[in-house]
Amino acid sequence: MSVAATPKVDAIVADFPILARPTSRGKRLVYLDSAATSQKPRAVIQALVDYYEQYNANIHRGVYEIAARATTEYERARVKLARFVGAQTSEIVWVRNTTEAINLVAYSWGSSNLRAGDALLLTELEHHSDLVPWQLLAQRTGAELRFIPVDDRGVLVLDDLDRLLEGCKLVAIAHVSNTLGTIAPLETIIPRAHAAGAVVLVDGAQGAPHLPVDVKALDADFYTFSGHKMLGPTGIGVLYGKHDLLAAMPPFVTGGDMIRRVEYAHTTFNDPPRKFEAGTSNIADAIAFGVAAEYLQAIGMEWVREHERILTGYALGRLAEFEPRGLAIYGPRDPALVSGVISFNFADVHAHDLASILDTEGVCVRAGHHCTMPLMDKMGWAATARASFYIYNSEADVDALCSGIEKAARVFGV
Amino acid sequence: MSVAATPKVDAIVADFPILARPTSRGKRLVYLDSAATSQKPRAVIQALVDYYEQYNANIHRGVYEIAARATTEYERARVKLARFVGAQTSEIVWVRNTTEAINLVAYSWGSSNLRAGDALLLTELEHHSDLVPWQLLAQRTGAELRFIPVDDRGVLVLDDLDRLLEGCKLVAIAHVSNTLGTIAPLETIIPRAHAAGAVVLVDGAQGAPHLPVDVKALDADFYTFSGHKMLGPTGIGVLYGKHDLLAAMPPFVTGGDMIRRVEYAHTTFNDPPRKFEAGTSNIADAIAFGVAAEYLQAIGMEWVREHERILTGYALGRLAEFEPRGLAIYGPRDPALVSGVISFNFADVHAHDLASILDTEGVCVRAGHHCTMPLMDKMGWAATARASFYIYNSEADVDALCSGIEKAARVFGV
Amino acid sequence: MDDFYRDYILDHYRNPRNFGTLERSDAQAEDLNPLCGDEIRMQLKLDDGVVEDVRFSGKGCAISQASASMLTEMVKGMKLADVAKLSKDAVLENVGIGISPTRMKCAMLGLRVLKSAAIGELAGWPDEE
Amino acid sequence: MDDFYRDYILDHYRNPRNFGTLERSDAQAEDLNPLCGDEIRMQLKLDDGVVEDVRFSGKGCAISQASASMLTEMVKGMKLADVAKLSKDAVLENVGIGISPTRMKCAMLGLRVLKSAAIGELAGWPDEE
Ligand SMILES: Cc1ncc(COP(=O)(O)O)c(C=O)c1O
Ligand SMILES: Cc1ncc(COP(=O)(O)O)c(C=O)c1O
Repeated sequence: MSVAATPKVDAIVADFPILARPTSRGKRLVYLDSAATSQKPRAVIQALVDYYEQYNANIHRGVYEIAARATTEYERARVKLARFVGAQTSEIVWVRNTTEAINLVAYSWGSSNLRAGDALLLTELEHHSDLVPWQLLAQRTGAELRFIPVDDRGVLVLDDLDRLLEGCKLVAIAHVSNTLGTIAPLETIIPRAHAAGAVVLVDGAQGAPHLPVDVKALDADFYTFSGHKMLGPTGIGVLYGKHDLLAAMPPFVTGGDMIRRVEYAHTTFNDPPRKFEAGTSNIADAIAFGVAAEYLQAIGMEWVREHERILTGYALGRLAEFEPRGLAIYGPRDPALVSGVISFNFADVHAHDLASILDTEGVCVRAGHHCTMPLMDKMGWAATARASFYIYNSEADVDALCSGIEKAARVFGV
Repeated sequence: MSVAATPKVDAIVADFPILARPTSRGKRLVYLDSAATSQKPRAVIQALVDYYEQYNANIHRGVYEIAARATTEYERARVKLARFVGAQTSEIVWVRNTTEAINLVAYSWGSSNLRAGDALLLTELEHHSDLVPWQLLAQRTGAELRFIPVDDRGVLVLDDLDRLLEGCKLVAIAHVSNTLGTIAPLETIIPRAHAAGAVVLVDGAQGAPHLPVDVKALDADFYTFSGHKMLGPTGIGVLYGKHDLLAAMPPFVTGGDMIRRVEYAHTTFNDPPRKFEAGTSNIADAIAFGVAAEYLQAIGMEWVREHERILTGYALGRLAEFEPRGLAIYGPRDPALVSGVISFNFADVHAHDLASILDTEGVCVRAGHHCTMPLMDKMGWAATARASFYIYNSEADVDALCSGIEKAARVFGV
Repeated sequence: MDDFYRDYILDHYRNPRNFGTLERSDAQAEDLNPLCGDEIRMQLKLDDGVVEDVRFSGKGCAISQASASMLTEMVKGMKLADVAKLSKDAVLENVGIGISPTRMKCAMLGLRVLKSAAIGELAGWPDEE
Repeated sequence: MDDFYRDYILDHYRNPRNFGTLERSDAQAEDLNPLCGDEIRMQLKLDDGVVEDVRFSGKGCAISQASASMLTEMVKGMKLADVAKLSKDAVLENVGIGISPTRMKCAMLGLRVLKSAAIGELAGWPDEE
C-alpha cells in the first residue's frame, strides 16, 4: 500500500472542516490548489477562536492577565516557528507573507548593501514576489539583475553559475517553483554563492510547507515563507535571517513597539526581531501559525515530502494516459525532482476553460500564469492549469481530476 | 437615564464572548484598554470561522467556486470599509495596521514628493507610529520636521500654525491622541494646510473606532486606521487615500497580485488600490473587518461617540473624588474635547504598580508611555495609567476602576 | 458553467470571425486581463461614424475569444457612438447563459477593449505619455 | 500580585538604599526597559576586585526600584566576579514572592544593569562606538 493511500490521509482529512462540505452542485470538494493557499485544520481555526474569546489583548506592554497570556502565546509561537526551520528564536521576524519578507530584505538589506555596478542573481523561475522587489531595488541602486536560466523542463542550468556570480552581492532563489514544482539544488548553489561573497535569500513559500527545512544546514542567509500555504491563517508569514545580518540591517517599517527610545528628533531601535515588527502585530494569526507548524511537525515533514512524492508520481502516471489526446505536462517528469505541483495543458482547451469545467465537478485547480509571467513568456505558454497537492490529498483526488479532464474532453469534443 | 446605562450596553456586552469569562481570580473582566486593542463580537469571530471552514481560497485568480466566494467577500469588505468612512471603494487600501499605512505613505508619497528644504509638520502628541516614519523620511530627504505644540492639558496650540505651514509639504496628525484622548480640530487645520499647499495625513487609529468619520467632509488626503482597535481582528487595517494621490504614487511593497504585466527586466503595475497590495492578502481578516465595520454602523457611530462622551464625563467625576488623595488627571477635563481616554497617576503609586493591583481586581488598564515617549518627556511624566472606553463599557466598569484605586490606596498606604 | 460551452461558442473559439489585423485602422485599442494573461486587440475601420470593418486579435480562453468574435459580428454597421454605449447585458445576451462571476472578466474583455477604442476615437486620444 | 507589595518592598521603594550617584566610579552601566520607560543606572566603587561601594539612580515602579535597592545592599562586599554571575533566582529570593510574568522585566532591570557593569569592567569595555 502506498503512503498516499495510508489511513493517515483519512485521519488528516477529518481534521479539515472544509473538506467535509460538498460544493453547491453537491460534489465532494477536491482541493488541488494548495500551492496558492492551503486549507486549515480545526486546531488552527480553534486557536483563533480561543484567542479572541479568551485572551485577546495587545502584547508586550500589558500588565494585566490576558495581556500576559497573549504575549506568552505570541512569543511561544515564534519559538515554534524557529524550531520548525531550525533557527534561533531571535532570527524569526513576523511579516504578513513571503512577499513582505522579500521586500523587507530588498529595502533594508538592499538599500544599505547594494551599489551601482553590483549584481543581483535570480532565476528564470521566480514568482513575481521574488522578482519585482529586486527589479525596483536594481533601479534604485543601479545594480544589475541576472538570471540563472532554466531548460525547457524548468530545471536550473548551472553551467554558467560562476560567471553569473561574479560581482554578485545577493542571490534570491525559490526553494521550489510554484509553477513547475522543481526543487532548486540549494546545496550546490548556496556554498558557491557564499564563496563568491554573495548572501542568499531563499524564497521558501513553496519550500517550508512541503519539504523538511533546516536553515542552518542549508546555510541560507534569509529564508522567507507564508503561513497560509502551510495550514496557517492568511496575514502572517516569517522572515528568517541570520542574527548578525538582521542586527546590522536598518529597520524597514517603523513606529510603535520596535523602538528603544524616541525623542521628537531622533529614535533608537530595539534589537531584532522586534526592530522589524512595527505597530500592533498580527497577534492572533501568529499564534495560530504556531499551531499549524506544530500540526505539521506532529505529522512529520519527512512524511509530508514522501506522501507528496508518491502522489505526484501517481498523478504523473494518470495524466500521461491523456497524452495521446493532447495533454502536455510541463516540468520534470521525475517525482524526485519536484514537490507536489504539476502544470499542464489539455489539447486546445484553454486552462481557464479546463478549470471551469473541473470546478463543475468540485475539482479546484489554478489556471493562468501563476505569478510567473516571464517564465510563461519564455516557455511560450499562454497559461497552464496547475494541480498542487498537500497532506490531505489522496489518489482519489487525482482520479477525480482525471474524470474532470474526461468531462472537458467530452464538452470540447477533444 | 444616561446613554451609558441604557439596556443597549447590556445587549452589546452579550455579543462579546470574552466579557463573559471571569479572570483566573474569579473576577469579572473589566476591560478598560480598548485604545490598545478592542475586544471582538461573536459575529467577527464567526466570520473568520466561516471563511476557514467554508470558502478558504486564494482570491482574484481563482476560477473555482470557493475562490469566487472568497474574492467576492473580500471585495465586499472593501466596499463596507469605504462606506464606513465615506470613501470610494478604489480609495481603500488594505494594510496590516495604521503603522504600515503611515509607512506606505512615507515611503511612496514621501520619497517621490519631498526634497531637501521642504518641511513636514506633525504635532507633539503623535504616537511613535506617526513620528518615527517621518523622522526617517526627513533623514532620507533632508526635509525638516516641525511640531504643532501642545499646552499642558495636551490641547494643540494653533497660534503659530501659518508660520509652521510655510514650505510644508505634508501635515501628519492624530485624529485623537491615544494618550490623552484629545480630539484634533481637523476642520481648522486641514483647510489651512491645504491653503498652504500641504497634503494632510490623518492618523485615525483612535478616530475611526470612536467618532463618526467622513473623509470627504474632512477633506483628508490620507486617513489611516487599524481593524483591531474597532472590533476587527489583528493584522488588518486601512489606508484611505484620495484617488488621484494614490494613482500618482509609486508602489511600496511589490510582488504578486499588484502587477499588470511582468517581464524579467520590467514591470507595469495595476491600478490602486491593488497596486499597493502585494502578495496574498490577509483575506480572512479583511472579511472579518468588514463585519466589524457593519456591526459598528448598525450601532451607529453617533451613538458610540455619545456613549463614550457620557461615560468619560462620569469617569472624570468619579476620579476627581481621589484628587484630594493625590490623583492627577491629565488631558482636558471637558468630555466634549476628548474621546473615551483618561490618563492619570495616583499619588506616588507608579502606573505599573497601579495597573498590577487593578489587574488583581479584573480591571485592565494600560500603564507606561503609550508609545508617546516624546510627549511624556515634554510633560515630565515618567508613565501614566490609562483607562480607555468603548461600546461595551458601562458606569459599572468605571466603578470597578475606582474600587481598584481604593485597593491600591490601601496597599500603598496612601 | 459546463452549459456555457455550447457548440456555437466552441465554433467561435475555434473559428473566430473577423480575426486578424487591419493594416490601417481608424480606431484601435488593446488590453489584457492581468489575472490570466488573456489579451485582446480590436481595430475599427470607420465610414462617417459607422463601423465599416472590424478585426480582433489576441489569445485567451474560449469565453474571451468567443465573446470577442461574436462582438465583432454584432458591431459591424453600428454607429461608433452606439458602440461606445454598448452594455454588458448586450454582450451577455449574445453569448448566452451560464457565465459564472469568476469568468465575467473573460467575457467582458472584448467589450472593454472595443469600447475603449470607440470612446478614445470619439473623445480624441490624449497625448500619449 | 497584591501580595507583592509588602511593607519592606514599599519601604525600599520610598526610601531606596544606596540611591544617588558617585562622583567617581570604577564600573557603571545604565539601561531602560523600553516597554515602560523605567530607567536604572548603577555605579560601583571597587577595591581589589571587591565591591566597596555602590549607588543606583533612576525612576520606575515599586518593583524595579525596590529590587534595585535591595540588590545594592546585597552586593556590597561581594567580589565583582560573583556579581557578574548573580542569578535571577538570587534576586527573586531577595525580593520575595508573587512577581507575575509581566512584571519580571521590572524586577530584573536592576540586576541586568548591575551585571552589565560588572561584566563590562571584568572584560574591559570595548571602544565606544
Ligand atoms: C494614535 C495612534 N496612532 C497609531 C497607532 C498604531 O496603530 P497600530 O499599532 O494598529 O499600527 C496607535 C495604536 O496604538 C494609535 O493609538
Ligand atoms: C514561490 C513563491 N514565492 C512567493 C510567493 C508569494 O507568497 P505570498 O503571496 O504569501 O506573499 C508564492 C505564493 O504564491 C510562491 O509560490
